[in-house]
Amino acid sequence: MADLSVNLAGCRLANPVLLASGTCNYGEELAELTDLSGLGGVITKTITPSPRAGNPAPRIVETPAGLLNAIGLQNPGIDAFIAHRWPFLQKLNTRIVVNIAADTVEEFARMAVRLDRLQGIAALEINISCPNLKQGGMAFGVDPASAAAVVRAVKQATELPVIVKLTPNVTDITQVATAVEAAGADAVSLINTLVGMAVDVNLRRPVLGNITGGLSGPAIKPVALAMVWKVHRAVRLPVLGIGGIRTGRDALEFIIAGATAVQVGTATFTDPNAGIAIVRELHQYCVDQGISRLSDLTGSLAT
Amino acid sequence: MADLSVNLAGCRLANPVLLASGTCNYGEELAELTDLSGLGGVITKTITPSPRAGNPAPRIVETPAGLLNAIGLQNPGIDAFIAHRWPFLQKLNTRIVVNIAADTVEEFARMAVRLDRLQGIAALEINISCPNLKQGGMAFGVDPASAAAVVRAVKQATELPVIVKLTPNVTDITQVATAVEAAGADAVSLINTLVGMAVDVNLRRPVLGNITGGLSGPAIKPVALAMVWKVHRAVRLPVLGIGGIRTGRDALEFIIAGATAVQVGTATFTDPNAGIAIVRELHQYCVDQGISRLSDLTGSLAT
Amino acid sequence: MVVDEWARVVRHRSVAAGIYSISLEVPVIAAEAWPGQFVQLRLSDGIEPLLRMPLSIADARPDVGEIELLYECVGPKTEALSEIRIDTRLACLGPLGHGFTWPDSAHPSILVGGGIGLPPLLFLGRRLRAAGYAAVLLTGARTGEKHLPVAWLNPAASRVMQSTDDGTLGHAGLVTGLLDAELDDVAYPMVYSCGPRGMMAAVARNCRVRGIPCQVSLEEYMACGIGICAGCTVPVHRSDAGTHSAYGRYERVCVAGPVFDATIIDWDG
Amino acid sequence: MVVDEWARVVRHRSVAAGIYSISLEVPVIAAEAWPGQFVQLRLSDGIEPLLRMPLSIADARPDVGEIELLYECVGPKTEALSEIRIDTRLACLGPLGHGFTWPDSAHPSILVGGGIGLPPLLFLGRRLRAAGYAAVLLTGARTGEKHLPVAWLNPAASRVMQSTDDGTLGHAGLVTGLLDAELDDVAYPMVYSCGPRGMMAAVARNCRVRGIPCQVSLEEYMACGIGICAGCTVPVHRSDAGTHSAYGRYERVCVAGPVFDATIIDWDG
Ligand SMILES: Cc1cc2nc3c(=O)[nH]c(=O)nc-3n(C[C@H](O)[C@H](O)[C@H](O)COP(=O)(O)OP(=O)(O)OC[C@H]3O[C@@H](n4cnc5c(N)ncnc54)[C@H](O)[C@@H]3O)c2cc1C
Ligand SMILES: Cc1cc2nc3c(=O)[nH]c(=O)nc-3n(C[C@H](O)[C@H](O)[C@H](O)COP(=O)(O)OP(=O)(O)OC[C@H]3O[C@@H](n4cnc5c(N)ncnc54)[C@H](O)[C@@H]3O)c2cc1C
Ligand SMILES: Cc1cc2nc3c(=O)[nH]c(=O)nc-3n(C[C@H](O)[C@H](O)[C@H](O)COP(=O)(O)O)c2cc1C
Ligand SMILES: Cc1cc2nc3c(=O)[nH]c(=O)nc-3n(C[C@H](O)[C@H](O)[C@H](O)COP(=O)(O)O)c2cc1C
Ligand code: FES
Ligand code: FES
Repeated sequence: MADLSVNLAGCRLANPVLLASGTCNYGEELAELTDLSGLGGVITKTITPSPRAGNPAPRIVETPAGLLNAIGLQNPGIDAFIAHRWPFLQKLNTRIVVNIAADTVEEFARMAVRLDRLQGIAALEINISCPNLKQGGMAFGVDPASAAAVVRAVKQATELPVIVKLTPNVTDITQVATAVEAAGADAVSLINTLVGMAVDVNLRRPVLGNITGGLSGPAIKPVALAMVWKVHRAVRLPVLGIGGIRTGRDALEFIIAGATAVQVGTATFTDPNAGIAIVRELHQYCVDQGISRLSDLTGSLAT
Repeated sequence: MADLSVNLAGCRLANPVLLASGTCNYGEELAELTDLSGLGGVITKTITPSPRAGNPAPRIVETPAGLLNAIGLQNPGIDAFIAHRWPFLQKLNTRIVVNIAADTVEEFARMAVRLDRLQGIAALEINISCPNLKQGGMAFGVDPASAAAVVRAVKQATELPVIVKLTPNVTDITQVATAVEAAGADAVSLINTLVGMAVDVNLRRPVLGNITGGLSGPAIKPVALAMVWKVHRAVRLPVLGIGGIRTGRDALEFIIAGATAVQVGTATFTDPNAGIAIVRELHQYCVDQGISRLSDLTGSLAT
Repeated sequence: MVVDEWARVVRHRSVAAGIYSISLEVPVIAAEAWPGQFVQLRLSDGIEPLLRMPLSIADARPDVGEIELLYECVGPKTEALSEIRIDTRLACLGPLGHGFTWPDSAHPSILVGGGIGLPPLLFLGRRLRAAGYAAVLLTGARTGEKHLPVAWLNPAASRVMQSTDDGTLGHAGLVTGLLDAELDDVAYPMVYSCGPRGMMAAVARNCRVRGIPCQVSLEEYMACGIGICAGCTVPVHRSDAGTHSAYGRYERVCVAGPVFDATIIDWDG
Repeated sequence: MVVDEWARVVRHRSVAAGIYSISLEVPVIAAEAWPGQFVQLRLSDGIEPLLRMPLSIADARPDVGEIELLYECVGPKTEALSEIRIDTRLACLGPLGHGFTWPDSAHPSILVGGGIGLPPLLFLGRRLRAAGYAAVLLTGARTGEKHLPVAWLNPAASRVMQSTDDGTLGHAGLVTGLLDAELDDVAYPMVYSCGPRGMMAAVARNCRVRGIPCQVSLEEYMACGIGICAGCTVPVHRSDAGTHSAYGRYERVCVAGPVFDATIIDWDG
């Protein structure tokens, strides 16, 4: 029996595998299809101060080894989340991270204040990296100073650990990471999606209603790994690795490169059980390699 | 018969399909395997002022729908290029673009002066976007001012059309594109590779000798398309689209999004004849759709 | 109950030009399936294709533990499926979504299918007839060779009428023309439809004008098929998915549908 | 002449634990192939896998227009190949690279293969014997069940000696031990070797010490196989590829090799 547990900014997870924001909704649908309690945690679809309708269809299209999406943060807003989604999530026997986004620093803080009052949230994840919004969204995430301002405001508003979700659509992701570290972030998660596009050559139109979208899936794994490795060396914060993780070996690549935990996104769409299968494979790897504590592998890359 | 020819910064190409730098060496090997004269042009592997040995092995690894490489601009240097490679290239019945890189603005200019004297070069392509060098390389390409300085120096040194090859590893590629346009560039080509990495989970080591590499192939096509579309709208220069082009339909996506011509890279490794097959498919599309001049499609995306 | 069943391919054959029938041994899904529901087929363990493919259940036989799917080759996923051999195993998630409903009062029914929208209606027709109800089936296709053989249609309907856009088989013109004539003749209490969006919009409009309830089965590009990606939304006037629905103006086809009351859909949205 | 031939799979069978023999009908390549050369097999028209796979030619029979390849399943590409059926067609680019050379004076030869490095040596041994020369074949494997059956080895050698790391078959220990003993006994004028890098380095060292010429067939991860990507380089002391070689300290295995004079290689680089 290997110990898969990890300590994420003071919060203990049974194992390092979480479901990524926007790829498990608010847990209800998946609860019938997989054992959520076997996961390290579940991260909610981003919630915003007010309900959002999201973008017009088509919102998704498959690309080589990838998925382009432009959902546009469709969500019920924080009021409906607290009233209707949280009661279900609260009862789940796994860690719940609530992912939030807002258009202004003040709104971020106000959301944090309200969530701070709920019983049982493990951490907040600050989404300053959504590529599918006309304003807000990624704008905070590409600028170290704005990113830091959001983090400072949220940290003042809550006692909860704060994870900052970073965008890969920047020249130097370590600059944003070090800025949010200085501003008090407890962890960083990366990557959100890469800006991408697909064209319908028969109609000569963008495939997506939103023209551009965010690229996820195995296609982006190498990009995500390079960024996780760089950020791990640039900050002392725990890093949550995200991007194209489909198997235990994918997760191990991230852990060895410096991730304390990983998030599984697109893979769940193909296999609702992907997260659980990854936990199982991580365990098997530890057994095979005689590793007693998986967390010892974090950042073990020999260069 | 549809007209596939394009005008690239005053230089007429028989069709819009070129072989990308670093993926056809200096033409000799492929000349025996495919009909180079059926292409719009061939772009040489980057040459530098002095010979470069390149990076230690392993230099390449396949990733999901992608290829990570860290060749490190291995090349014979400009002297050997002119003495031993150019005579062969000069005799080819297709447009030859010479791709150059250097560590300083002055060296870029000196190379341009020397190449300006050769008879028959169609254009220079300025590589300020190689992700696999410790210094130089991408450093110029991520900073609009440095990129512009290189372009100004090269433009003063040569009469040849100057194509600037941009890196996708930036927050806003249109800033670099507009800066090089203002500095006198005749065209921009994009994208070079995305920084990426792969980890060998058994050895717990990076797969590549250089640790990180550049990601190419179908995996990056959506990212490249989004950037081509944005740059096409931001500048008046012709855009050469690059990234994961494998089929005529891929090429059409780029052309419709705003590319005047396209470059085929990784696809040639799997099929030495890929470029020629793409030319054929473009022609067929024009016939099927009743398009008499392919160049009318450039930027025809309905949004 | 939704399960990810390890399906065995039992039969697989071409039934019309570019259209195939595949039968899968999936006892749990076969027992649970309801007309209008669909499955998500996994065509690869790898990355090509990355996503599953949604296909409507065209028939379910709990007695032998089989379902039938009918599909048209239109791109990489359907082409890949067409090459799968008998006895191959593939993961099949289902039954998914909400299907058709038929109140006791709503008979006889009329079923209007366009192109490859037919499969869910075939399943519906079989179940209606098994329950002792009459069902008229109108089907339209671009051309004669795209029409399923009548052997596939007859079990699903007491009467079948076919149309083709090019007049090569049956009524020359759109299937909506056939429907209009039928509705003029008979006072159908319910219309069921599946097909291209434009066709369903026309059917919905016609029904609204005449005051006839209409159920449509929608298709949208799907990633998950289980409600977690919010990728498959359609614009709606109001949501029937309950007060907790987060989906405001946009409703998820995979869980709120694929079958909707046609008046809910914002056809111009 | 290198061609991209549309190969037909003629035979395909397991020959040892996880090791397969596949025979391809490729008349042009079969006629041109030389021991030490390889082919690049295209396993998919799509993206999985994206690159071709290099495999050494284990035998070529111009009379029937066939080549044989021997491969071990070690990952996605070799697994995918192992599932390919008889009569399947796949693109096969070859023959590629520079093979072994055997001066008239360099006989008898000794061939030293480790693991799945054996295939090019089998082809070499057959051609040497066909030319009337004696060839001794030493082969090493981790364990007995990884050894090819003698039916595959005999045509390639006048004498065969096998070793296993675990002692389950033949000499217990490394094949380099067998070689050492042989070289002590017989004054071989030339050694040929292919196998894991560490083994070849040991063979090369031994030969250098004894002053015996040695040719090695190297493997490096390859993208193109035709010299255009510069991905497959090895560190060399000097280049034999002519004065125009751009490759300084690093030489491309696919075009300058895969067979090299062992003294050229910088084994510590
Ligand atoms: C609930 C549901 C039930 C369906 N039932 C059937 C059925 O019974 N028989 C059948 O032949 N097809 C059915 N489809 C459509 C089928 O899923 C698509 O034809 C298939 O996914 C196309 O994949 P492809 O790779 O072959 O083609 P692609 O190249 O992906 O697409 C070809 C065309 O189909 C459209 N398309 C692609 N994927 C989808 C999708 N998931 N949903 C809707 N349209 C799509 C594309 O926009 C394009 O116009 C159904 C779709 C849904 C959502
Ligand atoms: C010139 C040449 C001739 C070869 N001849 C044979 C042969 O006759 N029989 C045989 O079984 N194998 C041969 N190989 C090796 C064979 O190409 C690899 O085993 C195969 O590509 C592995 O692919 P995979 O996806 O199955 O495994 P992967 O998961 O890609 O790799 C498994 C292991 O093989 C290594 N590897 C992967 N690709 C290559 C490659 N292109 N070259 C070298 N090592 C690689 C990896 O580093 C890893 O350690 C040859 C390689 C070269 C370069
Ligand atoms: C359909 C879809 C919706 C997403 N929605 C959100 C979201 O609401 N908030 C967020 O922070 N990230 C969102 N993401 C990004 C993922 O959480 C994740 O960062 C990204 O998909 C990369 O991981 P993957 O390759 O494993 O999918 C979404 C991704 C997808 C594919
Ligand atoms: C092995 C390899 C070597 C490359 N070398 C160069 C180079 O020397 N100079 C350059 O400008 N780009 C180089 N590139 C980048 C390509 O020209 C191209 O921009 C990139 O690969 C994306 O296109 P693709 O997806 O079609 O390969 C190289 C790419 C690969 C894969
Ligand atoms: S397909 Fe994912 S929510 Fe409907
Ligand atoms: S594999 Fe491309 S140069 Fe050798």
